[in-house]
Amino acid sequence: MVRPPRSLLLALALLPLSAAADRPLSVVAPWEITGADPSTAGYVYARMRVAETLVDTDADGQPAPGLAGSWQPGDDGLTWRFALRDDVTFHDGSPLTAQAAATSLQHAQAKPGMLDSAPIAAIEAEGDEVVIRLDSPFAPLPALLAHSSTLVLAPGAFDDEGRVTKVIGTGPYRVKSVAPPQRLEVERFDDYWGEAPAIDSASYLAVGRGETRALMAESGDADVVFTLEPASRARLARDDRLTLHAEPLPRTIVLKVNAEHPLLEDERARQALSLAIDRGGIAAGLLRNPEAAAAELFPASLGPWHLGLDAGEAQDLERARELLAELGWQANGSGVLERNGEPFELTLRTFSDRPELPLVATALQDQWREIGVALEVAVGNASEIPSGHRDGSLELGLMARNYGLVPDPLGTLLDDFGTDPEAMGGDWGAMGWRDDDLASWLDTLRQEADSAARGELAGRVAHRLNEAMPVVPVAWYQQTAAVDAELEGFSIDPLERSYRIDELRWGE
Amino acid sequence: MSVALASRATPRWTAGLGGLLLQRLFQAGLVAWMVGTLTFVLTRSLPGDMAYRIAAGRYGHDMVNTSAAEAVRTELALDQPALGAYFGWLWDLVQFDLGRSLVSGEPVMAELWHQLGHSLGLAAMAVLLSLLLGPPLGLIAGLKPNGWLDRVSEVAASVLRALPPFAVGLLLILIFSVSLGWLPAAGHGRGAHGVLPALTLALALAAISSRVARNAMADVSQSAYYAFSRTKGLNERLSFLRHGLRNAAVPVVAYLGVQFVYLIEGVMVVETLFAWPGIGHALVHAIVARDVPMIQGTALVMGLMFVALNTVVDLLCHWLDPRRRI
Amino acid sequence: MTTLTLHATRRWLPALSPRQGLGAVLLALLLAFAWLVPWLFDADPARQQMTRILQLPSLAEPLGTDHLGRSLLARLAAAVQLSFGMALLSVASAAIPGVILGVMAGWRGGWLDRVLGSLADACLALPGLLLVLLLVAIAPGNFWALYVGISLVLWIEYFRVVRARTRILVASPQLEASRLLGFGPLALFRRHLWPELAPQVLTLAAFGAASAILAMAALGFVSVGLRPPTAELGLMMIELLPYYHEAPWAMAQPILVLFVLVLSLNLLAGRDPR
Amino acid sequence: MSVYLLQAEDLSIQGEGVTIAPFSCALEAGGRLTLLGETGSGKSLIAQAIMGSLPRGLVARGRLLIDGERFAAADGRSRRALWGRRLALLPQEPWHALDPTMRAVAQVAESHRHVAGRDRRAAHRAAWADLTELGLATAGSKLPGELSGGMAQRVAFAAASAGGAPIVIADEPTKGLDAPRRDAVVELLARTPERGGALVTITHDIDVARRLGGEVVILRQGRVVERGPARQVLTHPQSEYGQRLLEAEPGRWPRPAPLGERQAAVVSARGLAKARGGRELFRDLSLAVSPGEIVGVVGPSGCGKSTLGDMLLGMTPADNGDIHRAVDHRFGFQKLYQDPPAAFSPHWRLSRLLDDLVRRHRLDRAAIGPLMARLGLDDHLLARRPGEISGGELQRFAILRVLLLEPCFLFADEPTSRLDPITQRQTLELLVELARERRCGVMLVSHDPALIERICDRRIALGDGRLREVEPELDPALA
Repeated sequence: MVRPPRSLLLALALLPLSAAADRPLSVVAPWEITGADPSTAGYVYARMRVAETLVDTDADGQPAPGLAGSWQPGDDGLTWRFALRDDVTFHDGSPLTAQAAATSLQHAQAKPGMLDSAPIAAIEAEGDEVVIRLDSPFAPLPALLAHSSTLVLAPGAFDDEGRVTKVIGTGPYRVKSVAPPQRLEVERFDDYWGEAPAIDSASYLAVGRGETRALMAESGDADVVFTLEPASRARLARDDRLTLHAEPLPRTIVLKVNAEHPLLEDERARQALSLAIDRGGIAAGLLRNPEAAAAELFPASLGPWHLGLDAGEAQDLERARELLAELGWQANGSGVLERNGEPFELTLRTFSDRPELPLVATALQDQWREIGVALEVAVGNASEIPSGHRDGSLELGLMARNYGLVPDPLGTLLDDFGTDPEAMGGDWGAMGWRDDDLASWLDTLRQEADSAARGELAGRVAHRLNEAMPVVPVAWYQQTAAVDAELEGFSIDPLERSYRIDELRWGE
Repeated sequence: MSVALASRATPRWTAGLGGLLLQRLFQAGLVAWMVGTLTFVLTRSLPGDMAYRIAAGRYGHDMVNTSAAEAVRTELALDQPALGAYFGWLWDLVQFDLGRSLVSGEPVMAELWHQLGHSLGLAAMAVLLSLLLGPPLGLIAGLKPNGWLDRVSEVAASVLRALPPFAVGLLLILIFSVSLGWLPAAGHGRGAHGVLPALTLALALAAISSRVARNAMADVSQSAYYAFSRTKGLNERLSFLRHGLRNAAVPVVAYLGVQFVYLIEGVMVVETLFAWPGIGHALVHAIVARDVPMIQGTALVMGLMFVALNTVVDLLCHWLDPRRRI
Repeated sequence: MTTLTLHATRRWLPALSPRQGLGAVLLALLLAFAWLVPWLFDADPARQQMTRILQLPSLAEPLGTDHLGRSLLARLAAAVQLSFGMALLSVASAAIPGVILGVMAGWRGGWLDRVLGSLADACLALPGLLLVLLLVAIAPGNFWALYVGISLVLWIEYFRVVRARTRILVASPQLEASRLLGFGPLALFRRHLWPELAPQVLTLAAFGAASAILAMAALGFVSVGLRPPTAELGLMMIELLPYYHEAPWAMAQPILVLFVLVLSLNLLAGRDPR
Repeated sequence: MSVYLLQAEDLSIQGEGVTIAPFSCALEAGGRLTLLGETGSGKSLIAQAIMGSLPRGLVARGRLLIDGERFAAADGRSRRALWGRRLALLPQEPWHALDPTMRAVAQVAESHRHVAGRDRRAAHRAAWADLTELGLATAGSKLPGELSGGMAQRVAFAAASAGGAPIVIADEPTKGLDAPRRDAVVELLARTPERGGALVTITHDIDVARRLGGEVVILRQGRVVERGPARQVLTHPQSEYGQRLLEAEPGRWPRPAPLGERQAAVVSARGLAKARGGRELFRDLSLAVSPGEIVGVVGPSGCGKSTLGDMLLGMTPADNGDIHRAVDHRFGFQKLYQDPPAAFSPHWRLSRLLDDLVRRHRLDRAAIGPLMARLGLDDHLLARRPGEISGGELQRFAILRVLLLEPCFLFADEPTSRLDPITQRQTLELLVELARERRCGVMLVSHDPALIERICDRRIALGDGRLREVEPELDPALA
């Protein structure tokens, strides 16, 4: 593969820096590469800056121009026009045209992904613009186009059945080699439209165990390690060869409650369960991060959606016992509540892809035992929660819901609660619960463009969810990273969209 | 007085080989059928909705939802009747077509080749290391039964048997990569990456093989022929090499075949701990994600690999111990 | 000489050697620890104190607390009870069929020997790990199914050892003489076969028990078969693994208990009679 | 250089439960010394003391002079350099002393190569030459497992003497061999002194001592009872023990009381035939054993003596011919074994084994006491395990065990071939008396024709495929 002469001069010019530049960067994170298709492994290629989306996000997580320079909805809100940049080339040298972007998005829409939650009628290319026609107005559309399942790939990346055979994106790095499920190697793409990255090549390694990731950071095998176990964070902080970074994430550990279940249909029962949770103990003892205690669904980083409630007040065992007594529950001999012969017994489903979930479940088990609730914890596969929602067999589900999948939480909320009062709730949202006010507020938010009005509506939605507790918040997440002290310019993307490795450089 | 070379009463080591290989071939066929059927029946009776599980495997736990599950169900036609699917699979098996993985869409054989290659490399290095560590220590301990070395190696074997592989692995990482920095902690790529995982496996295997070697050597060193080899004039070294080693090697090599049972379990843990792209690690994900063709393919290949390894062990025993050829 | 030899073993097992005596004492101490602790300390293995996690062993908490502030003493005792029970089940479900089939194959020989032999070879080729993973998936959270699954592969070791020994003994004059004297198969097994097989079978049992518990730990390591809040030796090792740097003594306890178990069963098995 | 090849001065051995009184001897070139005594008399310990290979826990004292070089008996290690070169030991039971996984010729060649120092090809040729000379040309490339006792003995001898050691010590060279092979081994051993070497032989067989000649030393419980030239010691022994030892030779046993008239046979067979491994053992053999009668079967090893006995007991099927047994007695057909410890489970005390028998057949315990007294077994033996009592006592215990079931037929398969002469005589006399008293038919198998001739009522000789009814008055020359 002969390198074009222009980049040869460029390489010569950077010769003195090349010694530092060509030291490879090794990135380690827990998530495996399941394939080449953006719908299944798009997040790795986005984070390693191999492929990009039409819409990008700025420092505080709001939508910003990406491959699309600018966009605006039509006056009826049904047709959106995205004007593409004209100086972008794919890794295989072909230019980024509106037609290429449209075909890539059409492939993405055919597969399960973020575009399913928008009422998209058609995606076409007109001149140098991508035109998306909707069946009904949908304000957060640009936010959806920032999701990694909508990465724009070159036509050459797809085979005739629409399967992605080779990831040909537009990012600052190009795929050098990929060995699923663990290893991806990328190298600098010289004809990148944006600012050329300082580091020449980088590698991504998926390491499942937290202990191993921490040890790789300590032994210098990995330059950047993401998602550190709470236990090893304290140790790494003391290591002077590493700098530790932590950013709150819009991901919350929540309890999905089946509001049709005879024991849980009354709001007071749900409130009682929430009041019995020692959120401070879980955050400090298990997650080793006291601020992670979540009295409400949305963290501070989500602006208007955040109510600012104090986690300490959210715990009140006496109030919880009173509420349950009001509902007619008395303690039987073995300390478990009973009502006309039926014990207060529930099964909670969780999964171990995120190692802290079974721990939090065990903590809840003991804390609810204090108020007489017998909880059976079943650690299984993540898919058991949506399948339990569908066949109604789910009673309680402990999960980590990401309200920042796209820059605007509305996208996720529409999925989780819905706007049609008759069919509210979603796989990862409410179950068997309805609230006409909430449905109408969400519906107006869908069309409302003015930010002040959206802010006021967001506050009302947050308050109602906090009272009705269809989904009980427990703790917020933090993205942590241990970085080699010699690296400069590292920062954490609060929406976990990119590792920002193109902004890194080796210090002198 | 010319010495006519007497007719070979004890045939060269290749005698009786045909029968042994035929028997192993038959066993391979039996294993292939048993493994296939058993995994088929077991995977069919797994609880939980397969479509959801495969969707979770593909799209990650954030994105799995009912629409994804339905898409997977239609795509893979999961509602096929059981018997039809079984014979279909059997027919494919006969043509050595293991089908495609439901999660990654790659042909199973390609995935297995990549992962099996790594696991086999790791297992081979582990067995080699264990043979360097275990039997020599066991043989020396066996020369002087109930000596201090014998007691120490027995307690050490019990310790290594009680230590879980991940504890041993962590200890090795702490020593060799964090504090000494000689070896990379995890991952794969260069040869050096495989040393620590292989050593972790080797220690567990060496614990057992050293005790087997010790017992074998204890028998040999107290036998009449060992004493006679000394009294007829051979020095200690020659007696050990010509008579001690070979007779003690037979049970040790025979035990190798059984050791692979422990190896597979150890490989699963070590591959997860050291992020090694092997078959144990892939098998766990395949079962969790209900990737049936992958499960069947892995089980089949592991079974046949096992039969192959046992055949090699049998050949080695056949060569080492002439008594088997009569 | 230990005074703990049970009468039942007197009739079945020849007297214990000093080495076996030490093993029996160690085992008895471990079992006493497991069954006396809940009786002496009324600590509940599942009670958590979020404010007092990973405390060093102190007078109040003789073995310290784990990552959820639970008393390690109570959990370890409960774990030993549960794990011993299941290791015993796993070893028995491997040893009993293994020994019976081994004796039958060794004694009868001929076609039965060949059939059982090829069955054993085929079972050995089954990846044991896969069976256990599938069994765990079929009966999630059910420890008993898991332990029996583990023994599906282990029975072959007993089978092979017993068959080899039985073949030699059946051809020896001692059995022929006893048969002429009118002793039935059971008496022959009890007087001639079992004392010869016992040391080897018990050694395999010792390693079998350890490998059953370690298999549980291996499965827990890849987060399969977890069932909070039950305390099980193998799973305790996994729960305390992330805190190996912060509280190494916590993770060391289940491993130490397993080591004492392996060593005592090993000593109890006695020296090989050869 | 003194004329003696081997000299021992006040050689004594101490250790747990073993004391050997000081013993001296001197062997010049061509000299022969035979240590004669029963098991436990310490004769093999003296040989091991000379070699320097005493087991741990036993200490030798005194001095040794080998080829003019002086050694302290206690320091065994110093004599290791002489092994194979100056001192050769022919071990007991040579079929165990050969490496089971190495061919016979290789085990001889390695002595030539590593002890005698020849190069590989020369050693190989020398080994084949030795084997051919010993008549083992065909057995050279066989494994020890495929060799007979006699062949193994000769291979061991070739391996031991390949180093050219002038002094050869043979430890029980004839144990377990039948008469013809025993004579061949004696002749083989005699070569060393004839070629100017020295031979020390350890045996319990008086006949072997007589044939070897030279000096004979009789040992009992570690003390020398009598010593002198073979002709004088083995014909007119002075010591009382020497005489008892001589009396133990079958030729001098008193004849048992005559049988009297024969009653109905307990077991009879007609037209028996059996072949093994393609070779026919015997054809159309008929015999009958009546109560109290002792029928002797003699023949070379491997001629099917044991197979015939097993057929009469019904444990081995006959190729053709039929066997008729006294039907009324289910457990009446018993067997005595050649190696007593092998017939017992080594893990249990004898008292427990007896209890099992009594409980199994609901016998009355009163019968045991007198029978034990009759067999010369005292009660404290019951508290021991089979491995912890002597071979003679264990064989008598086996007789006790069998007689408790009042058998009508007993097949004794070389019951005393591993016992010492005196115990052998004592055991067989007891067996014959009890068989007569209890009207129990006995078939006695032995490879010692003299023994069979002396105590059996009728004799059967197997061997060349035909049954020969031998005349009652067997010619002693054949002994």
